[in-house]
Amino acid sequence: MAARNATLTAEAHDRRRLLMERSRPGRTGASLPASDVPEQPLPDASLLRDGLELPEVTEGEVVRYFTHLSQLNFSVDTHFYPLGSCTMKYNPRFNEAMAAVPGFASAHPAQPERQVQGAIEVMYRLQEYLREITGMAAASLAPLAGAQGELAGVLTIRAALDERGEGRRRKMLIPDTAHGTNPASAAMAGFYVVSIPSNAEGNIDLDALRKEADGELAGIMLTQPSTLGLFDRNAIEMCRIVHEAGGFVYGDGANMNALLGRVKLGHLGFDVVHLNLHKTFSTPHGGGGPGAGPICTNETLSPFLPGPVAIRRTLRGAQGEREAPMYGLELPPKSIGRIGGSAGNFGVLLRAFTYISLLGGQGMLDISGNAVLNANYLLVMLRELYDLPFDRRVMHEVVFSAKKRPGANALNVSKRLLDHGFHAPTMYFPLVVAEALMIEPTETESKETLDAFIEALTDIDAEAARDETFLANAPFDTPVSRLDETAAARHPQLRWRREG
Amino acid sequence: MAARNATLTAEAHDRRRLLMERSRPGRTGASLPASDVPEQPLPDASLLRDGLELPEVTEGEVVRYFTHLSQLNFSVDTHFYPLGSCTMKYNPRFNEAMAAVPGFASAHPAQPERQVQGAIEVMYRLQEYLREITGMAAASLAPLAGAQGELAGVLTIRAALDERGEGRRRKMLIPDTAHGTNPASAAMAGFYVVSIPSNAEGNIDLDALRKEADGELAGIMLTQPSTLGLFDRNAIEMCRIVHEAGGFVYGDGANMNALLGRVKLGHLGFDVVHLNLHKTFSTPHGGGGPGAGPICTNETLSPFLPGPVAIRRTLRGAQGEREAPMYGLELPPKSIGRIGGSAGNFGVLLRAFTYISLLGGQGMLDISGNAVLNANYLLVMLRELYDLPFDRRVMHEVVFSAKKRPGANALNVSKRLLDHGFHAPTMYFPLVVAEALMIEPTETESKETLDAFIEALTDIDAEAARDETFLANAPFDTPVSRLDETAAARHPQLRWRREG
Amino acid sequence: MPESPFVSPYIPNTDDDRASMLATIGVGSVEELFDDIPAEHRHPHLDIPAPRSEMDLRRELEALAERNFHAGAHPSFLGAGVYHHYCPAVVSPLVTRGEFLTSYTPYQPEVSQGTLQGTYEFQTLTAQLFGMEVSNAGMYDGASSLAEAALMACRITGRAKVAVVDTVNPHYAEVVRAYTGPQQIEVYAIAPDATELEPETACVLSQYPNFFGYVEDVAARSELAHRAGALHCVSCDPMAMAMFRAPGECGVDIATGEGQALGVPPSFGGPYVGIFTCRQEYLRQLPGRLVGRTVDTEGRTGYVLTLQPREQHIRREHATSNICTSTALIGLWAAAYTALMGKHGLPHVAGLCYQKAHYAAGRIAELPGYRLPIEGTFFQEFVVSCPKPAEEVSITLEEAGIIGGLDVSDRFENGMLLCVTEVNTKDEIDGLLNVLAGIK
Amino acid sequence: MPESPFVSPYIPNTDDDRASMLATIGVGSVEELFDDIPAEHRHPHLDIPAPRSEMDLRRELEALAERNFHAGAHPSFLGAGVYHHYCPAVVSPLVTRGEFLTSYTPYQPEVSQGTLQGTYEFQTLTAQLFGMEVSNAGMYDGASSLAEAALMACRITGRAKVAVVDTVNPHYAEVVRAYTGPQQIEVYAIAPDATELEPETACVLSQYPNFFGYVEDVAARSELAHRAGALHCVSCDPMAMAMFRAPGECGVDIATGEGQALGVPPSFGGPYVGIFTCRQEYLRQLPGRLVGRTVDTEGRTGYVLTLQPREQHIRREHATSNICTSTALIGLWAAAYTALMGKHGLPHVAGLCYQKAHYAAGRIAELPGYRLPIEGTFFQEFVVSCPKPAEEVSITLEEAGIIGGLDVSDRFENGMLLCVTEVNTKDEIDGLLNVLAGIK
Ligand SMILES: Cc1ncc(COP(=O)(O)O)c(C=O)c1O
Ligand SMILES: Cc1ncc(COP(=O)(O)O)c(C=O)c1O
Repeated sequence: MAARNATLTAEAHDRRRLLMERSRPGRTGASLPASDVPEQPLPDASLLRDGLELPEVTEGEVVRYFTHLSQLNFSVDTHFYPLGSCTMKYNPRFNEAMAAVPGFASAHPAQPERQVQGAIEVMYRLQEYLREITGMAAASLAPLAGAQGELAGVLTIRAALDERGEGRRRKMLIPDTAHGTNPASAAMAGFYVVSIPSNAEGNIDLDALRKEADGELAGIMLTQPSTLGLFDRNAIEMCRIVHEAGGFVYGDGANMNALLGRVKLGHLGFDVVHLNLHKTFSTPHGGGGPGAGPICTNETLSPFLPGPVAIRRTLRGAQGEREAPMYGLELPPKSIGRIGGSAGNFGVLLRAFTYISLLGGQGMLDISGNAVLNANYLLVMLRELYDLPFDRRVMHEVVFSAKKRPGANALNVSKRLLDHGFHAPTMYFPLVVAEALMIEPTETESKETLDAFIEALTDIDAEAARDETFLANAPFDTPVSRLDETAAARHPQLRWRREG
Repeated sequence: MAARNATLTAEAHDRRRLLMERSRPGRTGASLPASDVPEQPLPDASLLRDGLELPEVTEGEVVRYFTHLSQLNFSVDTHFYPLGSCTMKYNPRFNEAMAAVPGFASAHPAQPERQVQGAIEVMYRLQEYLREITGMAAASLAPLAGAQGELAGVLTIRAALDERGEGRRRKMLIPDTAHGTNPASAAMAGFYVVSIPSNAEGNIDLDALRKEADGELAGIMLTQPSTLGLFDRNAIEMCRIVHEAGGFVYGDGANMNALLGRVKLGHLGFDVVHLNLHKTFSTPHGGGGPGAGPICTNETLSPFLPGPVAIRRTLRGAQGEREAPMYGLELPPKSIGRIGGSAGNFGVLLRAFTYISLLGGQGMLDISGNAVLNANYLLVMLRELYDLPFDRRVMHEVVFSAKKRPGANALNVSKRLLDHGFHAPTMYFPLVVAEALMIEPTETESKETLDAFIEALTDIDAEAARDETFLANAPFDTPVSRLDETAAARHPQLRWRREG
Repeated sequence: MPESPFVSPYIPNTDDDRASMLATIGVGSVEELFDDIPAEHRHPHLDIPAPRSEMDLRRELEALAERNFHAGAHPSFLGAGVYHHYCPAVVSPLVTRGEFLTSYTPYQPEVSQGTLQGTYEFQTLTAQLFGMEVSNAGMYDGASSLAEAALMACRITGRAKVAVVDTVNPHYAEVVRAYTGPQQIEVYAIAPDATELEPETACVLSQYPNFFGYVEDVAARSELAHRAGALHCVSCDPMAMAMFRAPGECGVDIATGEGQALGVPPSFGGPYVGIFTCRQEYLRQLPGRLVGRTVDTEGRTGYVLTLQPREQHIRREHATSNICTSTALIGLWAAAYTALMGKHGLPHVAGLCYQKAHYAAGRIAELPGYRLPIEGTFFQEFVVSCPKPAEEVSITLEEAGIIGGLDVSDRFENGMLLCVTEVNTKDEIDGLLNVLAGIK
Repeated sequence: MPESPFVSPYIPNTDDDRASMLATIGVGSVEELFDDIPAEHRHPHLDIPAPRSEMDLRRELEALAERNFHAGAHPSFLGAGVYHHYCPAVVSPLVTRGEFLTSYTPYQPEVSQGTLQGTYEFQTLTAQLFGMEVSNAGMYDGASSLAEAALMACRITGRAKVAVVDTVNPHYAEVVRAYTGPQQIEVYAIAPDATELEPETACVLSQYPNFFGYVEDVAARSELAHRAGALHCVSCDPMAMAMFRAPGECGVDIATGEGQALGVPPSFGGPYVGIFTCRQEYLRQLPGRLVGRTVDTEGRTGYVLTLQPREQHIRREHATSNICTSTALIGLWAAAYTALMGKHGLPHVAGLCYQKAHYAAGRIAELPGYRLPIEGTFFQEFVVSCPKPAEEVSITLEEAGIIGGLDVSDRFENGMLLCVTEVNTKDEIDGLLNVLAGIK
């Protein structure tokens, strides 16, 4: 057995050699065209590169290497992936197929409007969908991920305040349950952050809020439903308080999967909201992006939206004159400006547009209904096993505290789940819950899968009950065991380097 | 540890549930269009189906299931796959991309010639390539795999004999090293088979051949290079003898990877040859097909080719008249007829055409040179470990006999190789070599991979030396261990059935 | 800039590798390795063009593809055995995963469970679709499946005559002749309404729906065959089987079919997959591969190739068929399509084909100069007698940007075999009607 | 036929499942689960159209795509920061394998080694391509990378002024302003030949080659910056770096870039990947993710996210950036492209771009009425002053089926920025010349 493992380790190591370690002088992975133009003189040699070190590998070697790498991953396509706050739902391949259609994939962002009417129409219609879903006045698809949406969103608030001559308002309130991007975005936008606690029911603490509602108040960033998986019942009152104090309300809509067709954030009083298309609208997460984080605003903030945004023109143009194209891309009048090289991650937008169009209005309700049903089912089935810090109905996800059983802390339970073929929940977030396990099943998982997951957690709990130390060494059956993160940070090795 | 395995086994089993076992009433995996025509009356109910049992599963479940299944496979994309006689080389994805181009993928085989000039041109040019590679007069792309090529090929021989009034000639000689399809095809073509031994050098035994060269002789089917991986040095003399006796020579060209640009079988005297596009020309094997097995014939046999075949017309057509299209599909004058519903596996043909076009003439030589180099390298490096029944230079593959070491027979060595991350060689074939291990590396594997493979075989040999019984239980690290094939055959379970 | 000498992107051996391997082998050059080839024939001139880059070649091939007048760009009403059905986008990326695409026949079951279990699914789904007891792992295509069915029936009955109903796809009938002729099996034609068979007939070969799209009385034909001690072999359209009575309920002994209809692209003729199903009792006479369920040494379920003693690699000239490489991947494609459509989707799609085809047929029959020469129930295809020769009609349709039906004027005066499936919108059908109405 | 009520193909819960789960939860309906929402706002009217089938929707989207006049069907000479390069067919099926596509940020490294090691390759290849010491795991795009570089330089130097050379992509300059403005950082423009910086300048931002395609003296600019105690941040075209001196050899402190040029499709603006590299000493000021190499408990090599205390999920408002979801998959795509091209292929492609662009530029300069207003060395882009306004030229080109260059008449009289890469054949270039020659 020892010999067996040794060999296999060597073999596994071999399969993971880096590209530069596989490189051999003279190999190539591409068939290259020859030049078909007369030879042109080269620039002065002093301008030219010498000594470019890149791999020399064949196409087949790249295929075998990347294919093997892929198999080391858990993914939605292979495993239940209940990573809370991330909405790891099934990503339809049809969306991918549409993004690969040549007329979209090879359209160039700097082409004149008249040449890209099809692409801009997609953007325009997606803006309309998102406005309808959020109940807002306008939308911008420019933000390239949720965090950039937040930044852009709070920048519209800042711009509106500045326009009103209220440049002194620089205080941004952020609940203690918020995702880390919220305070980071607020800081990037030049706000200072004041944290607001949650109350015993997990809603925002209105008393604490009232205390901060002063002349420095720029606004508040509230996640609805919150990262506790709860619909914040104080949202309307919160909006009233903030508005009365002269501030704006930013809605982090990353968890919109729970609310599709159930409520429009605009109706509750939110002034600006971002959506994560790579969560709610099924565009694949890609191991950490790309995403898209469009924002929707009410009338007041709309002039400040980042851009360009898609607009629909009424056709003018007399005879003989060239007609203006129907759809256009324009910067809103007082835009906070461009936040990326082009008008958005079009390929991601197109996937989301495809998804919404296919499922339609009814499909939106199916999503939220089943997402919330699945989460509440897990809540009920797992409440014996773990502490439930806020004992009430949840929305799309449920946050437990794994404090009950010694030896079965959030980390150990998570690691052991991997052996059972389940990706771990989000752990140790939100920060207000000790030993947090944040579980988001999504609507695309079946009851059988949820039951198997419940069984696995029950088994793991029993393992810890039998032997308090057992889980500390999990996982046992993954391609690698626990990794030394301290060593990684102490002597960072961030790239291959030629040895010696 | 026991608990660990039990859980994992249950989990693994769960992931392998069959579609019908996953099925739940009311699920669906497709979004279906509604009817857009006025409702039509249905036929009499007695004609209609009731009780169709098919799965009810979502798209995401199908994705997770098939993705998991795929990961249970070894493949060229993931592992060295030295399966002798099968030429498991790298399959370029570019070929796949070209086969998916809509103008090809949605062309219908029953369209009139004038509508499918692009497709027929591809076929015509591929015929030209194959004629050039084999040195023959004509080609038919109709055969859908190698074995069907053999059948078609010997049917052309039969047709030629019948035309000559030599219907008594029904004896087909087949060397004892031949692939099983050769005798099976001969039998399907109504020949009776006489086996011819190989001589001590692994060439065909000319004396034995001469004894059979009588008035009943229809022909001989010779694999060149043979399944021993040897270039049969008696081929020219063999052709002379058979021709003199009034017979024809069929060349099994499945191993053409060795000879590309090195010799043309037509020059040696072969009358008809088949090629396996899914071997020599890199079209993927797909877990057992699809393939394509075109045949090429000399002048005498060409009129009998199966069809239709692609032809190139000289354009006629006076003014006003519609011109005949340039390319056409026609049955050769005395064709043995159609052997499939259409003119061939066009998608496979297109992939092979792409491959040959990309690599060009020089690429053909690169293939055979490196394929033969790699095989001879393995021969030299492994000759200490195993018996070499025919001790001479090989072509694209080398056949060893694993008789040397007790406990390390061909089966056990093969199974243990799987643990090392290498697919097994072809084992127990050709039949004339006891404990045969037939290793074909192909030109797309690197020296590093060959060296690792050699090392694995050396380790395995050492394992057997240490403990004669050890290998008998291999493999240890595959998704399943050795399977009970006897039970499978005794009580065949060939499909899912509802229990009870 | 200097021309870079061509280096194959698929071959890893470098000059250094080659030098060191040649040294190990003990020869001076790669050429020497080919010394067994007689010198006068060695290294002949090879007239194949120079290597091309992927980029250049793609350009050329895409241009060639656009020289086809194809259903990707034009409405098509052509069927005749190969059908345009909509295949969900998810099938291709799933089935063409490298592990499926680039593996071979599962000779080593321990590392081929993916292919084996996938094939087992294919066997299950096709058997259920046809209502038959067993299915094999797939044949080359629908035509060769029917031919192999005829051979199998001859083996089972020990007889050597095959009756082919004259409404069977004529290409299929040709393939049957090519396969059976060499074995001295006599093929004769019968009419659909034949009530007698010649003595010593091994089997009757039917098509369901028949080549002209119409549903024949399969059960009655089975009785006719069985009365004569013959088997009834029927080539069925798997899509139609989601709507019409299954062959298994109609006394059929061997039911074959073209699996292409299960979402496989037409690809100008292939690759497709032949479906081959039969009664349990004939199991050991089946051609082709079979996957069976079993257990491993630890009792875990697994799958293997089974009943191999029927096959060429073991029985050689005594095998039930010469088939070796078949069409496993297309079988997997068909299985994935069938699973996605499922119990409700497949009948729904079949229903759409029926509805649209009947809408089209009904409207065409009302056009002056047109009629439907066949009476009875059809599925998605039907023959139209046109006011002009079918070839002229086809050309007029082409000029209007439409791919017309098959010319069957050898059987019906000015006959065109039209096919309408779920991919044809009402707009497309109305466009067809419009052009037809203009032909007088 | 009855309309089948819409059932989502993506949702497995059946009516039975829902009933049993609701019973477990103890509520009567799914609607009840939303009781926390104030009744007056619950279940508003949602004006989104009815569900569509994949087949119908594909038809509509393909038609929309064809309303774009796109480089898949027409020669294009448009660049301006986004480039058409030929990407080998193998990249897409490999990178879009489900395990890469549908996983998330590798928070659980034990089951994310594929993504982690792939990202490590990206970090290696981009660092080597730019000749820089370290690279992060990728940013949103080239523009935001440069903006984050400016912020990082301000953090490092403790200064709050940014000099932007006026040959930087104007969109990038706008993004820099949007990012820096709120932090009270002052942005000012300088000319390429500026020899002085304002006091307290944190960094100079350059582009290489510059927006108009020309190569500036990067090393001299680095000296200018360093003399003033500022950093030099340069946005580089990674393709050009296969031909021209690397920023790492020109004293650059932070080198960013748009990774799109590494074989990523233009896709009307994204998704792309921002490259972000810098000197080792600034490591802990890097925005974005970093993957590091380490070992597991058994000593096996593995990869993890590292130096996370820079990031938002730990440091919240004190993080180096707010970036969370980035563009890992596009980074993987760029890495696969770069590996396939490799040491010889990438310079070869860069060489082709250079050759073809210079052929085109040379011939255009000879046309009456045309001239090249900029002197110096360019890579694959150059500005042409046309005899007519650039917009008119663009329309004439479009009528001839050609996608023209960018209108830069705000900077050069009748100026058009043309781009020629390896995908443009000589025939295409000659076609362009022909149309241009006709404009007088
Ligand atoms: C609640 C919440 N807000 C914001 C974000 C940030 O979105 P992104 O990762 O797309 O930047 C996330 C996700 O990571 C989130 O879960
Ligand atoms: C030497 C030889 N001949 C013939 C064949 C039959 O080819 P196919 O499997 O394509 O029918 C094979 C392969 O299996 C073979 O190796």
